[in-house]
Parts: sequence; structure tokens; C-alpha cells
Amino acid sequence: MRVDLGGIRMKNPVTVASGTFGYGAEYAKLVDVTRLGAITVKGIRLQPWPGNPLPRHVEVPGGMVNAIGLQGPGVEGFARDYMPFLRTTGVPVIVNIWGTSEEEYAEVARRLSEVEGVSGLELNISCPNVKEGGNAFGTDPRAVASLVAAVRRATRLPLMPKLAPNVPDIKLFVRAAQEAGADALALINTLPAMVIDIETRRPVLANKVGGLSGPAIHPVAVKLVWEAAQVARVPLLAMGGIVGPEEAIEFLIAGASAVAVGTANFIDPTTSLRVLEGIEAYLRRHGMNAVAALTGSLL
Amino acid sequence: MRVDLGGIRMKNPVTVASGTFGYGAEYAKLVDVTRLGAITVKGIRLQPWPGNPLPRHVEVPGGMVNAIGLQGPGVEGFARDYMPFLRTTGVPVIVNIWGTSEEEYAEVARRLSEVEGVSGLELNISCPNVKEGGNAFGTDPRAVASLVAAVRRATRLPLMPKLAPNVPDIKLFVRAAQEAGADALALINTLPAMVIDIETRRPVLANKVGGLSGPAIHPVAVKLVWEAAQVARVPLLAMGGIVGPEEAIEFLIAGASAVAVGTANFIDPTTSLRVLEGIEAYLRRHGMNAVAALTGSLL
Amino acid sequence: MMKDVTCRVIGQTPLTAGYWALDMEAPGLAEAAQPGQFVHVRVPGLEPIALRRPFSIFGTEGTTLKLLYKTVGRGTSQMNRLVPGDPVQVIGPLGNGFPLEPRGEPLLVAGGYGVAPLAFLAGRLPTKGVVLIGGRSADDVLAVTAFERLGWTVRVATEDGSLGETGLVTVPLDRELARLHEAGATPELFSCGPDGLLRAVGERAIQAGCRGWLSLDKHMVCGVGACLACVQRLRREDGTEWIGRVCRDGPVFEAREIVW
Amino acid sequence: MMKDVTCRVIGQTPLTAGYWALDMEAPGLAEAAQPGQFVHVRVPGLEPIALRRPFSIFGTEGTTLKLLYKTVGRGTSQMNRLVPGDPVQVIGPLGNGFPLEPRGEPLLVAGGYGVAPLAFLAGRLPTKGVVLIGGRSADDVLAVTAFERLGWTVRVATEDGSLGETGLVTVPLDRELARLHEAGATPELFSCGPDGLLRAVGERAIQAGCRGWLSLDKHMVCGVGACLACVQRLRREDGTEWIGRVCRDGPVFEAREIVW
Ligand SMILES: Cc1cc2nc3c(=O)[nH]c(=O)nc-3n(C[C@H](O)[C@H](O)[C@H](O)COP(=O)(O)OP(=O)(O)OC[C@H]3O[C@@H](n4cnc5c(N)ncnc54)[C@H](O)[C@@H]3O)c2cc1C
Ligand SMILES: Cc1cc2nc3c(=O)[nH]c(=O)nc-3n(C[C@H](O)[C@H](O)[C@H](O)COP(=O)(O)OP(=O)(O)OC[C@H]3O[C@@H](n4cnc5c(N)ncnc54)[C@H](O)[C@@H]3O)c2cc1C
Ligand SMILES: Cc1cc2nc3c(=O)[nH]c(=O)nc-3n(C[C@H](O)[C@H](O)[C@H](O)COP(=O)(O)O)c2cc1C
Ligand SMILES: Cc1cc2nc3c(=O)[nH]c(=O)nc-3n(C[C@H](O)[C@H](O)[C@H](O)COP(=O)(O)O)c2cc1C
Ligand code: FES
Ligand code: FES
Repeated sequence: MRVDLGGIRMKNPVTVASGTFGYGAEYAKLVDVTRLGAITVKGIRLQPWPGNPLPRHVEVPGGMVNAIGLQGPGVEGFARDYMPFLRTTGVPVIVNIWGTSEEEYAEVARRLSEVEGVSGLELNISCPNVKEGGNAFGTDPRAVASLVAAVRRATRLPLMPKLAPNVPDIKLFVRAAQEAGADALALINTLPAMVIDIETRRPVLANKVGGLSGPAIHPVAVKLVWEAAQVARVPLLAMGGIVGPEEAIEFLIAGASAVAVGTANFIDPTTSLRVLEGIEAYLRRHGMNAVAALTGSLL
Repeated sequence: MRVDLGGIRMKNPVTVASGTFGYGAEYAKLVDVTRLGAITVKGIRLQPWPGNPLPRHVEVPGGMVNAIGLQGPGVEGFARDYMPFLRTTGVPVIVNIWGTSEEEYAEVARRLSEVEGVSGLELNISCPNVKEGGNAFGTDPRAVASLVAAVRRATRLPLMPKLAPNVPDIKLFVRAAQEAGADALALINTLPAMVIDIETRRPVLANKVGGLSGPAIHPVAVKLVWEAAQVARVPLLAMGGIVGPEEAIEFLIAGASAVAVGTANFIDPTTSLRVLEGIEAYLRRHGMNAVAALTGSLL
Repeated sequence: MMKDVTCRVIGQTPLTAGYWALDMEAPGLAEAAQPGQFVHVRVPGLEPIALRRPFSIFGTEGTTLKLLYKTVGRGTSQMNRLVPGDPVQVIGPLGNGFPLEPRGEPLLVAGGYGVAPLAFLAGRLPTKGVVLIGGRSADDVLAVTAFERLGWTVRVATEDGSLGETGLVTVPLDRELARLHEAGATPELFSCGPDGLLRAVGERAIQAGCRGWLSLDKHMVCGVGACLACVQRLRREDGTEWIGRVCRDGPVFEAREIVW
Repeated sequence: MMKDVTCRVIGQTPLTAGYWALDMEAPGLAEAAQPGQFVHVRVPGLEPIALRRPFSIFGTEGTTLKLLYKTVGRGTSQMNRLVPGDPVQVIGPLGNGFPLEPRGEPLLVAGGYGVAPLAFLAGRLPTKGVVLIGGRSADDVLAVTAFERLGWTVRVATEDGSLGETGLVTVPLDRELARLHEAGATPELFSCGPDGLLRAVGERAIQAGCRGWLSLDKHMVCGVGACLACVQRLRREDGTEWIGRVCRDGPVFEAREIVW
């Protein structure tokens, strides 16, 4: 079940999606996190960041819309408060990072390179919930190329940009990112979305807009992963709407090397382990001896 | 309840979404189609078109993915076989049109201008289910501008481009379309999507990819309509995931002048009339005397 | 005349393993139904936007609508939970049924739940004949006594030999066709079942120079001809082709019409 | 020690109009529960991805977990359909409860379903005192006899005057505070209810120079501190501010901690 996600050595292809599993410790009493292929933590920038005002989420058919706004402890706070537990798990730690400038992204990467136990960086260039940074970088291939190159110069850690789904042609972004030095690619982030309270006539979220996640976006994610796989020379980490093994296996067939469970953690915290067991059973049943046999096996 | 949708005079703000209501006649025994604000028919091009092989649809959480592939009778067939019934309804007829070149779009528009009873044209530049035409036009603002201008020269009918949702910045398309002469704008079309059968390891749809519709896409549609409304100088026709009055009212508050019911017709053919009654009741309850009072009333 | 009716469940009875008969009170719909027509069912308990499911009309009795279904997935499993009194939204009757005045000796060929429209037909045809029922195993052979009670002769074939003769139903079909041929009679075939069976029956109808009425099973969305999800390539008598909608132009087509 | 337990419904009983008490068998969870803690309930019958719903623990008895809920929306309406034997997935006990060794005279202030954690607390506090229950109308006043049976004095205020005195519960609260003040006693406030009430109670605690424990009601997603949906701006003793998670760092906070 081993997977090498662009230098992140996962013992199995299942991780959790950034922002849906805290820093690992929060769910540790409900889930044996040591069984995960990797733990991906909530997005952090250089300094602590307060995130958006409340309400930060709303339930919708097939999922939820969130606008947490990347609240986080900053690099120092993360290294100090959360890495000690994460190191005890023995599981690769993928840190989701962001900034409002290329310099900030690079600086976060540089600092995290010196933090023991960090296995890879997921570059969040696709968060719809912050004014600067996030989606603004992720929807222009040249901006992606330039940002990835800048971060590349700052670190030797495996670098995995997380692509925005709200683009007409994902291939442009795949090419831009990998040519600029990405070791892997993650997709997809939430879809920009909005919910209005028709009685108050106000947006439900304080941030007005947020990101749609959950099963509602799964078919959109599969299409993007499949398209990305057609030009990707680096491994893909796929996510979006996984609630059980089936959705994860679709991603692997479409071309992903590993998968991340997001929103489903909130409903069943053991979803990631169920997904893992389901993939194992599927491989056995189909006489496949490695995840790689499934990756991109679409007929 | 009257609405002027860029020259299409609707007695109320509710129509049906192209492709989900045939040519009106199919549902006429189940729905009093004369009560609709307009009837929007399935997309047609110049000549008859066979559409895609089967399967053309698949059910997913929160909706469905379709790849009908714009099967249609062509302009002559439409005018001959379907317009006679449509004229008897007394309801404005919006014809959804497409082509594989600017010339074809323009020619379809020119011919339809001569067909009695056609009230407006919805320019489908956003169908994810045909190789040429469709989404290819809709995801480049310059292509949109050029296409709309070409069709503008060919017809005096109200012209309503239907925008693609898979773009980072819908405002560019709103501006491009209205500057090129659009009288109204429709949004959104389905989101590009894909479903894989994990036992056969094949795409479920014969066309491989299709378009996601239904409640799953509603929050995405609201966000796009709201953004579009910020720069739109022409009225907006909103659709995507309406299943009852609530979703329709969200669209109106976000900035739409009228709404279209799509996928929900398949489950409850009278959804459009329920939506209409619900909007009426809402306006009464809130002491509003026209739909325009609701349009763009987001606080 | 199609309607969208809120039916009340009268009850359901288990048939063989996995198959059920569901009776509903469907006033205005049941009375109008013809054999070969179908209904489009909004299965309660699925999410609000779940697509409707199409089912052949298994029979009617006054205002009672009878369906026969096999539990194969989400929707049919959920149907299993229906209890008397439950409301079910049903559109129907839909599509065009079988012709009720055959020119030849009626010969019915059913595969699995394909017996449903044929059992309805058997009660409405003016002359009785032979029904051939095929299935993978004994559980897939349904409505045998219903046909017999109506005066039909039933022959059964199962692939695993657990009921009737072993093998495909086309084996007794060929025997019946030979028998009718020898007797100088022209058969008229009526069939419903999986595509493979329909094709085989259609080929035989063409070969025997008789009419073969085939009821197609295509995944549907709207059920009324509006969405173009259920199309089938068809041939006109003049040889030109067109694309029909199984829900509205069918589900019953004559063998020569279908371009497989 | 939080767990994700498959509970079995024992039964539910209607209280006043719109309010229900739900008992479930929750071995391993119920025994560990402390007053002020809550559980995160996966409501059966909602779609599979529906978020969990948080509910205060109303009480425990051995392995029995008691909740008190008001039907306000989709989830709570669906909970109403639960019948004995139904399985319900429940995460708990979650959060930090009320302190059980108050320094002053305990004074409980409940608004609506805010009685739930306070009723649990009332049974665990070493000394008994006064409970003030407020609501819009008589229907919103719950658990009065439960408190009385435990030896507490109950005072009720309703906005429409349909039960107890007319007006906000802060009126009898101010009276009680004045009484304790005259008696030279230090009160210790415990409150659960809508934000407006909590704020009013908190202000009085600060004014009275006593401790005020407020249980916050914030919309939640994960319930365990992982998603940051339920944050609250808080103040440390040294005056510096931080952002806490109501689910993990609360739901009970001391009045001075909260930056409204
Ligand atoms: C005209 C017509 C008549 C039919 N008559 C009968 C009948 O009398 N008895 C009976 O048991 N079945 C009949 N079927 C098949 C029946 O519609 C399917 O078995 C049923 O829709 C399966 O639904 P599900 O949710 O259990 O399966 P799922 O596989 O969970 O359904 C997923 C989707 O695929 C569609 N689907 C799956 N299988 C079929 C199928 N074989 N045909 C059409 N759509 C399908 C469903 O409608 C749904 O949209 C008929 C189909 C057609 C088109
Ligand atoms: C710590 C805590 C303890 C609670 N204890 C109780 C209790 O003992 N009894 C009781 O009746 N209620 C309690 N609530 C409120 C209860 O969680 C909501 O009434 C319930 O979630 C409403 O769900 P719904 O699906 O019926 O409402 P809907 O409005 O349909 O729910 C939509 C979404 O909003 C959330 N939501 C709606 N109202 C609230 C609310 N007031 N608080 C939190 N989330 C909300 C739901 O969880 C859901 O995610 C408590 C809330 C918290 C945070
Ligand atoms: C509450 C919440 C918080 C999230 N926070 C982040 C984040 O900090 N960084 C990031 O890149 N993605 C974030 N995401 C996006 C997820 O990592 C994931 O890409 C998305 O939710 C799709 O997966 P899902 O449908 O399985 O949830 C967040 C998603 C949710 C629901
Ligand atoms: C079966 C089907 C066929 C469609 N055909 C067309 C079409 O011909 N032209 C077009 O512009 N949009 C077409 N659409 C898109 C709808 O008009 C609408 O934009 C979309 O479905 C979103 O609305 P909904 O979520 O309410 O269905 C089709 C959608 C469906 C589901
Ligand atoms: S199911 Fe819609 S056309 Fe047949
Ligand atoms: S609900 Fe997720 S952090 Fe509190």
C-alpha cells in the first residue's frame, strides 16, 4: 500500500484534507491517527491569523459551505504547540501553507524546512475564503508558476501546490506548477459558493462567500483529477467529497496516487480508516498488489 | 410579477431551464405551461444533431450528471415540429442555440429571427458536453465578446448568452458579453463533472464527462449570480439547483431578475409553478409589489 | 392520458427471493393503463432530488395499480419499506403499449422482471397462447400461475436448471417457433427482458417473417420525452433512420424498427 | 474521555409543546459525563453527510444518557421520529463542564433548553440554591419539578406572563442577587441560554464581583476542536486576548473570559 507522493513517503494512500482534521491531536481519541498515510494540517501562514468572523459555516444539500478564513497559530505557534504531538505519531506531516505574497509563502516554507518532522508542504493557492492570497494566486497560471518557483528556491521539502477548481482548463495549472518545480499536486479545494438567508436577506456567512465541500463536489473533483492526470508528470493527491472507499477508488482510477478525506471526518471521524480498509479490500479483490496498479487505470 | 428580461416580456419571473423541459409540449399534460413566464427550449444548432451515445446521465448525490450532447432537430425541424404548439401557449419562447463556429451561431440566430413566436435567444456558450462549441467559447472573454458581437449583427431578437460557471472571474464575462451587445445574461450552466464505475473502471457516461446539475450546484450558482450582478447592466436569468421557492428567492436577492427551474422538473414537473406561487407569497408577505423590489436586495 | 398522481400503497407481497409485487391505489391512472405502458415512481425515502424510477405496469384492477419489481439498487430497496397507506407520487400511464390485436398466434417471451408487462398483456389479448419465461435461476421465474390462470401455457427455462429446462429461453422459443411453423401458423412475438433477449427475439421475428414487439429497458430521467436521456436509434419503414425516445416513442417497438 | 458510541434509543417523552426528553443507552459515555459537557449527535434519517448536532447532557443514570431538545429545524424534527431500539451515533462527552465546587451560593439561570445542563448540574452540586428559569411563554419553562425534587428553589419568569412572573428572567435574578447581597453571601452564577441572557448574567457576575459560568451555544461542525467553526474571542487573566473553540475550550467559560 506504500505511496511516494513526490517525496512524501506514505505507508498507504490515505490522508486527511487540510482544515478538516485540525492538527491531528483533536481527533486522536476517536481515530487511530498512526494508521494514516499522512496527516495534513490546517493552513498556516507566517504569523498567527485570526480568520473570519462567525458564522463560518452553513450546511447545504450534499455538503457544507465554509469560510473559516485560515485561522492559525503561525509558523512558530504551530512548531511549538502542535509538532510535538505530530512527531509522536510517526506519520508524515504535510503542512498546508499560505501567505499574501510570494515572499511570505517562501518564508513560511524556509522556516518549516527547519522544523523537525515536517514531511512536505501543501501550497494553498486556492482558498476562496481570504481576500488576499489563496484563490487570487491559484487562478492565473503565471502567478502559480512564479509562486511555486519562489517557494522552490526556499525549501527542499516536497512541494505540493493545491490547485483551484474554478478554472476552465486545469491542465495549464498542472503544467505551470510542475515546470516550476512542484513535486506533487493536490486537488481540489472547495468551490467558491454563497448562501443567502431569504428572511434576513443577508449572506449566511459573515465573509459572504465561502467554499463548498462534501459529496456535492465529488463529480467535479473526479473530472479535474482525470484531466490533470493527462498532463501530470508528478503524483496527484485527490480530494473532494470522499465519504467512503468508492469515491476514493474513483479518484485513484482517474489518476490520483493518494487521496484525502475532508468534510466526511466531521460526520464520521473514522472515514479515513474506512476508506483505507476499503481500498485494501478492493485491491485484494481485483488481484492488484499495489496502489500504483489502480492509479490512472481508467479504461 | 412582470419582468422584462432584456426585451423578453415575461408575465412572471419563472421559466424552465433549457434541456430540462423539452419543447414545452412534453410536459404540457402535467403542467399548465401557459402559466410560465417563458418557455426555454432544448439547445438547437443549424442542422439536426444526434447528440452523444448512451448512457447520457447518471444520478449523483445532490443531483445528476448529464451528457446529452445537445441532440436536436435543427432550426428547420424546430420551427416545423415544435413552434406550432409553442405558439398556442401564448408564452414567450426562449430558444437555446449553439454552433461550432461564430458563423453557425449567427446563422441560427438569423433564421430564428424569421420564425414567428420566438421571443429571445439564449446563447449556449457553456455546454460541457460537446467537443466543439459550447464550453470552448464560454471560457475566454475575448471569444465571448467576438461571438456575441457576431450574433448581435445577425438578429434583433433579445440576446442572452448563457455563461460558463468554471471560470475564476465571472465579471470578465459579464462585461465582455454586455459590451458586445447582450440584452440579458443567463447563468449558470452545469459544472463539468465525471463519474467512474469502479467495477468496470470506465466512465459511466459514454461521453466520459458531463455536466453536474441539481441542488449540489446551487450555492455555486448563487455566488456567481451575486458576483455577476455587481457589474451587470443587463438583467440576469439565474438557474442551478432550484427545487422550491427558497432557492429561487436567493437568486433574486443575489441580483437575478428571473429564474429557471432545471433538474427539479424531472422529479416534480410542477416545480416551476410551485416556485412561482412561492415567490408571489413571499412578495406579499414582505409587502413588495414587484419582483424588481427583490432583485439585488441583498443587505 | 398521463397524470401525476399521489397513490396510496395498498400493500406489497414477496414473490420469489428479491422480487416483490406492489399494489397501490391509483385512481385516474390505473383505469387508463394499457399493457406495455409504464409508470415513473418518485420513491419515498430517497433524497428529495433523487430521480424517479420507471416500472412497467404489471396489471390493474379498477383503480388499483400493480407493479412487480426486483430489488437491485437504492431505489428498489427503499421501495421495499413501503407499507399500506404510504403516499407515493406516480406519473403514468406513460409510453405506448403493445398492440392488442395481433395478426398471428401470440407468443410471449419474458426475461426476469420482463414478465410484468407481459402478464398484463396476457389478460388483455383476445387469444391465448404460449408464454416462455427465462431467468438465471428459479427465483427469476415469476407469475407462472398468473399466466396459467389466464389460460396461457407456460414454459420455463433457467440458466442453472433450477426450474424448467436448463439453458437460455431461446431454446424453447426456437422449438415453439418450429412447432407453429410446422402447424402453418404465423406467430406474433411479444417480449420484455434484458437487451440480449430482446435482440434474440427480434432476430427470430425477422427470420420468421412475423411481427416481434419488444419492450426496451433504458435508464430514464424525465419519462415523458423531454430530456433525451433514453434515446434509441430507430429505422422507418422507408429505411431512413431517426432517434426515438424510449419513454415516449416506446417503450414497445417492432423488431424491424430497432437499429441495435 | 470522548468516544464515538452507537447508542440505542430507550425512549422519548414529550415535555411541553415542542420540547422532548430523549433517553439513550450510552455505555462508556454516560458514566464519564460531567454537567456542562455535551454530545455530538448524528441524527438518523438525515442525508449521510448531514452535520452532527450538538446537545447538552441533560442527565445520566448509569449507562443512560438523557438529552432534552427543542424541535427547531430539520435535525431536531427528525430526532422526533426516533423510537426505542433505534441506533444513534453519538460522540461524547465533549467540552469542559461547570466547576462542581462553587465558592459561593449557587444561582442557576436558564433560558429555554438551557435548563438541560443546569438540571444535570443541580444534581451534582454539593449545595442547593435557587434556579431561575426564563422563557418566552409557559412552554419554554422546563424541568421545574426536576429541580424541585433535587431540593432547589425554582423561580419562573415568562415574557408573556403565561407562567411565573411577567418579564425577563433578569428581573428575579436581580432580586435574588440583591437578597444574597443583603444576606452578605457571595453568589456564584451558572447560566445557559441565548447569548442575550448569557451576556446579562455575565455583566451581573462582574458587577457583583462573583464568578459567573456561562455555557455558550455556537453552531458547530466537528465538535472536537478541529474545524474552527465555533470560535469565541476570549481574554486571559493577564488581559491578553485569544481565540478559543467553544466545543473544546468551552462550552462553559467564566464571564470575565468572554469578549462579547
Ligand atoms: C420502461 C421500463 C420498465 C421497467 N419495468 C420494470 C419492472 O416492471 N420491474 C422492475 O423490477 N424493474 C423495471 N424496470 C427497471 C427499473 O426501472 C430499475 O430496476 C430501477 O430503476 C432500479 O432502481 P434502483 O434505484 O433500485 O437501482 P440503482 O442502480 O440504484 O439506480 C440508479 C439509477 O439507474 C437507474 N436504473 C438502474 N437500473 C435500471 C434499469 N434496469 N432500467 C432503467 N433504469 C435503471 C435508476 O432508475 C436510477 O436512476 C423498468 C425499466 C424501464 C425503463
Ligand atoms: C454546546 C451546545 C449545547 C446545546 N444543547 C442543546 C440542548 O440541550 N437542547 C436543545 O434543544 N438544543 C441544544 N443546542 C442547540 C442545538 O444544537 C440546535 O437546536 C440544533 O443543532 C438544531 O438543529 P436542527 O437541524 O433542528 O436545526 P437547523 O436550523 O435545521 O440546523 C441547521 C444547522 O444549524 C445548526 N444549528 C441550528 N441552531 C443551532 C443552535 N442553536 N446551536 C447550535 N447549532 C445550531 C445545526 O446544528 C445545523 O448544523 C445546543 C447547542 C450547543 C452548541
Ligand atoms: C472546514 C474546512 C476547512 C478547510 N480548511 C482548509 C485549509 O486550511 N487549507 C486548505 O487548503 N483547504 C482547506 N479546506 C479544503 C479541504 O482541505 C478540501 O480541499 C475540501 O474540503 C474538499 O474536500 P471534501 O469535500 O472531502 O471536504 C477546508 C475545508 C473545510 C470543510
Ligand atoms: C438533461 C439536461 C439537459 C440540458 N440541456 C441543456 C441545453 O440543451 N442547453 C443549455 O444551455 N443547458 C442545458 N442544460 C443545463 C440547464 O439548462 C441548467 O443550466 C442546469 O441544469 C442548471 O440548472 P438545474 O440545476 O436547475 O438543473 C441541461 C441540463 C440537463 C440536466
Ligand atoms: S427519459 Fe427523458 S426523454 Fe426519455
Ligand atoms: S466545532 Fe469544530 S472547532 Fe468547534
